[in-house]
Amino acid sequence: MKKLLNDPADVVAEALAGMAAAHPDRLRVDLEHRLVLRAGGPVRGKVAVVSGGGSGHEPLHAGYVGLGMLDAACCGEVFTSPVPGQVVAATRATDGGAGVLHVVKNYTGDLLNFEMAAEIVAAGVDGPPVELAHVVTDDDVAVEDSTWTIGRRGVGVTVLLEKIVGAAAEERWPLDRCHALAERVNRQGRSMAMALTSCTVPAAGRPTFELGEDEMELGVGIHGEAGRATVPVAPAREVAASLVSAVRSDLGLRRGESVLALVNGLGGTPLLELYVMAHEVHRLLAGAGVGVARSLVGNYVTSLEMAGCSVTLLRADEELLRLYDAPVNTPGLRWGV
Amino acid sequence: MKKLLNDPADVVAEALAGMAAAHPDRLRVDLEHRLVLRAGGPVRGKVAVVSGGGSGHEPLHAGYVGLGMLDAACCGEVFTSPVPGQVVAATRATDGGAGVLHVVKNYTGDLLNFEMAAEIVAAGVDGPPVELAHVVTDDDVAVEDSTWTIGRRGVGVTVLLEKIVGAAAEERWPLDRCHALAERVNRQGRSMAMALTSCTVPAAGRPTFELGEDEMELGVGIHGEAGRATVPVAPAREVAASLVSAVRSDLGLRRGESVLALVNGLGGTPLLELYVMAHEVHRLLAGAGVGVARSLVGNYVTSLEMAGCSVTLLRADEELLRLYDAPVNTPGLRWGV
Amino acid sequence: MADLESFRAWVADASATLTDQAEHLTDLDRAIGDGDHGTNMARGFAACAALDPEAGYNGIDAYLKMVGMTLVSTVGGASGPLYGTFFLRLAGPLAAADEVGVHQVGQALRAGVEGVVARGKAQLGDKTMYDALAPALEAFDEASRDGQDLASCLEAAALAAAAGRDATEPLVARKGRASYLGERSAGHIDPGASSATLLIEAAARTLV
Amino acid sequence: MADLESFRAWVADASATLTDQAEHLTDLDRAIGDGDHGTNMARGFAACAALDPEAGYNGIDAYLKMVGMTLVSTVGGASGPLYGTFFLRLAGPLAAADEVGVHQVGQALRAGVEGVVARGKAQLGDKTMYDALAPALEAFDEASRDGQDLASCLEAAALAAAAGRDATEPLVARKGRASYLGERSAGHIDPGASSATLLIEAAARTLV
Ligand SMILES: Nc1ncnc2c1ncn2[C@@H]1O[C@H](COP(=O)(O)OP(=O)(O)O)[C@@H](O)[C@H]1O
Ligand SMILES: Nc1ncnc2c1ncn2[C@@H]1O[C@H](COP(=O)(O)OP(=O)(O)O)[C@@H](O)[C@H]1O
Ligand SMILES: [Mg+2]
Ligand SMILES: [Mg+2]
Ligand SMILES: [Mg+2]
Ligand SMILES: [Mg+2]
Repeated sequence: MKKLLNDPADVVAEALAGMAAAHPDRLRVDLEHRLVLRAGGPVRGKVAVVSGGGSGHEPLHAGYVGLGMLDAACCGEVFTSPVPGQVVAATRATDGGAGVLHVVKNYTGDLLNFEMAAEIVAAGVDGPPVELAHVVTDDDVAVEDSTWTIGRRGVGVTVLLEKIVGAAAEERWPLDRCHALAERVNRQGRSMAMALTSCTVPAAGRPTFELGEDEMELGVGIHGEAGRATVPVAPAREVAASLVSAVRSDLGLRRGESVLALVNGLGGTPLLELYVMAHEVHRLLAGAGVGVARSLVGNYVTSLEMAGCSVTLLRADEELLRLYDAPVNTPGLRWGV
Repeated sequence: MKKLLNDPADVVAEALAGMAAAHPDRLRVDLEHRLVLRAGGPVRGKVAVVSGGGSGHEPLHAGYVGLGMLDAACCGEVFTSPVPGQVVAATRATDGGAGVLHVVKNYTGDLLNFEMAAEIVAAGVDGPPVELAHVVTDDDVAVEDSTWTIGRRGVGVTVLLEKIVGAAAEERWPLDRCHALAERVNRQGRSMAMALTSCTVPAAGRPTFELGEDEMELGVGIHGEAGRATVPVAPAREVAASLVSAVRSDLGLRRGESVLALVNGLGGTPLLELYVMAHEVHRLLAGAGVGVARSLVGNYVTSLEMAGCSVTLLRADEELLRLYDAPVNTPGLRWGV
Repeated sequence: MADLESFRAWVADASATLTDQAEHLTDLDRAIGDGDHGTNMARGFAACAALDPEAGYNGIDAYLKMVGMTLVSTVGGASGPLYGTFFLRLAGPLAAADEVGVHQVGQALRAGVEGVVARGKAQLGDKTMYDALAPALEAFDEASRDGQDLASCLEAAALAAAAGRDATEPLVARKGRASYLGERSAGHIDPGASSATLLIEAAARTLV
Repeated sequence: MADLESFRAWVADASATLTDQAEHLTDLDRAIGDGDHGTNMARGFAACAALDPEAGYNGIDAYLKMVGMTLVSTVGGASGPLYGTFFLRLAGPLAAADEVGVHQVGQALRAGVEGVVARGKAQLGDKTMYDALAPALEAFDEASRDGQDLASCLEAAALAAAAGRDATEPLVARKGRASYLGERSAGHIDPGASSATLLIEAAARTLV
């Protein structure tokens, strides 16, 4: 394992210290609880949007803290969900009196830890009551959906949701409306990913999974969870066709509809290749009569240094586009300010 | 070689098509000449800032076209400089009557091709005369400087220069002042890089250089040119110390001065690790009594999927900071709009 | 009869065992999860084993609550809240006791396992830690009804847990990260069922 | 005497040879450069070989200018402008001639090589294509002064180019990308000196 770090056990703490040093104007880092917070403290009267999860997916979530997006991110160990104490601390540190929305990706660990945190806050032992709501993102169509299982993983839609709901919170939407909007964004979006290589968790020291020199993993998860199938490497146009058709059909996209499209790198794929993929994705959507209202190309939800990409499509409408276009000022996403 | 592309010969053209599709509001792509241009066409009365070079360093340069930065980028084959025809076309397409500044990284190929382009434009055979100037960036301290050789490579300072001079041009500084400013930025900045892995040029199909499992390359170039030395892999704090001390001493930074610091990923290193490096870089500078006025952490000048990073320090002053802070709206760098 | 010292010995034994088996558990998790179960468990139990014996928890129940809270705040992932809840709930039936026997340990175990179900909603055959814990509880109860002593009951529980763990191998996961794999999760032993077995085995060695 | 057909044969031969040797040249460039010299040269000369023979260039000089322009616009990198300039300058001394002999070819070669120097500022021993071109020109001139015919002069030039190429191996580069390597550039043959030798060798086979 070759990585730019010191002791693998310290990687998250040191990266957070680096974020604090690099963005002192915008971010405040609580190293004890491993939280990234807005520099300004809680915003009175605004719903606070709090997310978190395992580290290693940067810029998700810590890089999305700031005006127009998150109020705090709880950073777990690499690929390990944060613990309830972190979520409780984030919730208390960001509440501006209008309640807190937890954005949780659908992994058992994240669900249970956020749930315990919510119980602790609700119990009110450590502070005044806080109005809470939570949304669970589960947009990964690589996983079969079923009421018998935990269901689908939360991936790329999480970024778009944090952006859009963050904007609504900035407009002082009340908690129930923010919550309903978040549920709607999650319902309207789907994703699928593929990997050319594995990644290596620093503490583990070796690759999470094995792939042959001519193989790729279709439907991979952002922690290196195996996907739908290991298949031979294919040209970008075929890879794009697999991803787009899986997402499009699951979403039931029809001719004449339009989407926000996210062509996302998993960390180790050059931007040059992501734009080749973007070209194919746009071509395929045009061919299907689906318009692309907004487009993001780059590393937004990563899996350490994994090579590969994901495609997220979010059915667009006027409200979502307006909120998406609203100002945002975070290290990972910025416009309008 | 596992990559997300179709025919390796088409990778640049297809990536440019992807950029056009992804950023139709801001960019226009001339596929014939492989140029990325601002959507709005030439800006009357403004000096046009034109850059370019081999592809594979994205977001440099194509991702820096837009308000407040470049007017056009000329995109060569992967790691191969553009040809004069491209530079001529870009120059003619962006001239708004106030002249054109060419930003060239110090590689023989780039120098010669931009020079021939300048001769062609000066000859005026294909159009009216255009006032031209050029700046050559040569900030890589890994290479020994000498009047007997071509000198140092242009790397990270190029991004900061394009940002700062782009802002001056936006303020309608005349060509000679833009040019002098560009020379000054180049003089005030230095960089050094290291790599944990090689990268693979699509057309070549195999890694540019070899590194053992326990080796890293100190002073590597952005095309995988070998550096100062191949050395054993070291912890982030030692890597940072090597890079910072080389840059700092070459720049002659003294206690009490302050810098713009760029901790740049070469493409394959996760953001988590870049922030660990940023932590070390800030710590080292603080220890040396050097302030960090502005900080950038991320993939800004890449070398395809190479794992590794570079550190660029630019001696700060009021004028540079003001121009750096001015609005910029490009796919790769955006604030203030 | 088990006293506070026994429970502390249990946690110490569990910590040593989990550290020892961390790599094995992580390998199991790498096959059908994300390769952190061993690291997570070893980190959490090391923190529990390091709890200051003088730190003011008077009685078994207070100690177990402290262990539960420590697991919740150090393990992370799915197993942190699940094992945390397990230990928090264990405490209930043991309130205010200085020494506990078969009957109380049986009640505590039931409360703990029910806590895991309440938290994780797993059913038998979902390929989770519950597939080791449920048969362990059943075997304990049966041995207890047969009038066996605490050591024998826990030994029976440990054997049943191991059998339950082994029986997870052919299963298709329906809960936890392994469920994303669908059919491809079959053919691997569940890491949580393995760590649960290690915990019960440690109890059989120490809660006597 | 060489006519337009001879020059076209030269370019065709060069294109075939460079395509054939592309991998070798790229390997040389990978050692002390960026691993694209073979690809660059093969791409550029293939474009020249594909120039439409009917495309209105009347005469050798027009043809060579066309080749030069094509190289400039298709090769890229350092070698594009250098070889482009070489061919553009070759054309000068051959203006308006239908057939050219030793004397004119010698003048053209000198103009071409001077163009490379004017463009690239290389000196002898900098470890560049000039280290093959300069001795080639010298050998040509000497053979020409000795009264040898065009074929013999070009053969002498080719031998000298090859010797110049081989002599680049121990040199420390002072120009081009290899110069970044400093001392580490020694021990490798310069890719541009190799491609220059291939070009002169192709001329010796065709310009007769
Ligand atoms: N809903 C659940 N109920 C009970 N146990 C579960 C549940 N989900 C997961 N587990 C257990 O957790 C184990 C994985 O733990 P761990 O690897 O530490 O967490 P994560 O999956 O978050 O990385 C699984 O092997 C399984 O036994
Ligand atoms: N200043 C120069 N003068 C003459 N030849 C040069 C000069 N700089 C580089 N070269 C030649 O160019 C060759 C490299 O060409 P190529 O690989 O195509 O370009 P690049 O270095 O831009 O990738 C070198 O081997 C050298 O012979
Ligand atoms: Mg985990
Ligand atoms: Mg090159
Ligand atoms: Mg796990
Ligand atoms: Mg080269």
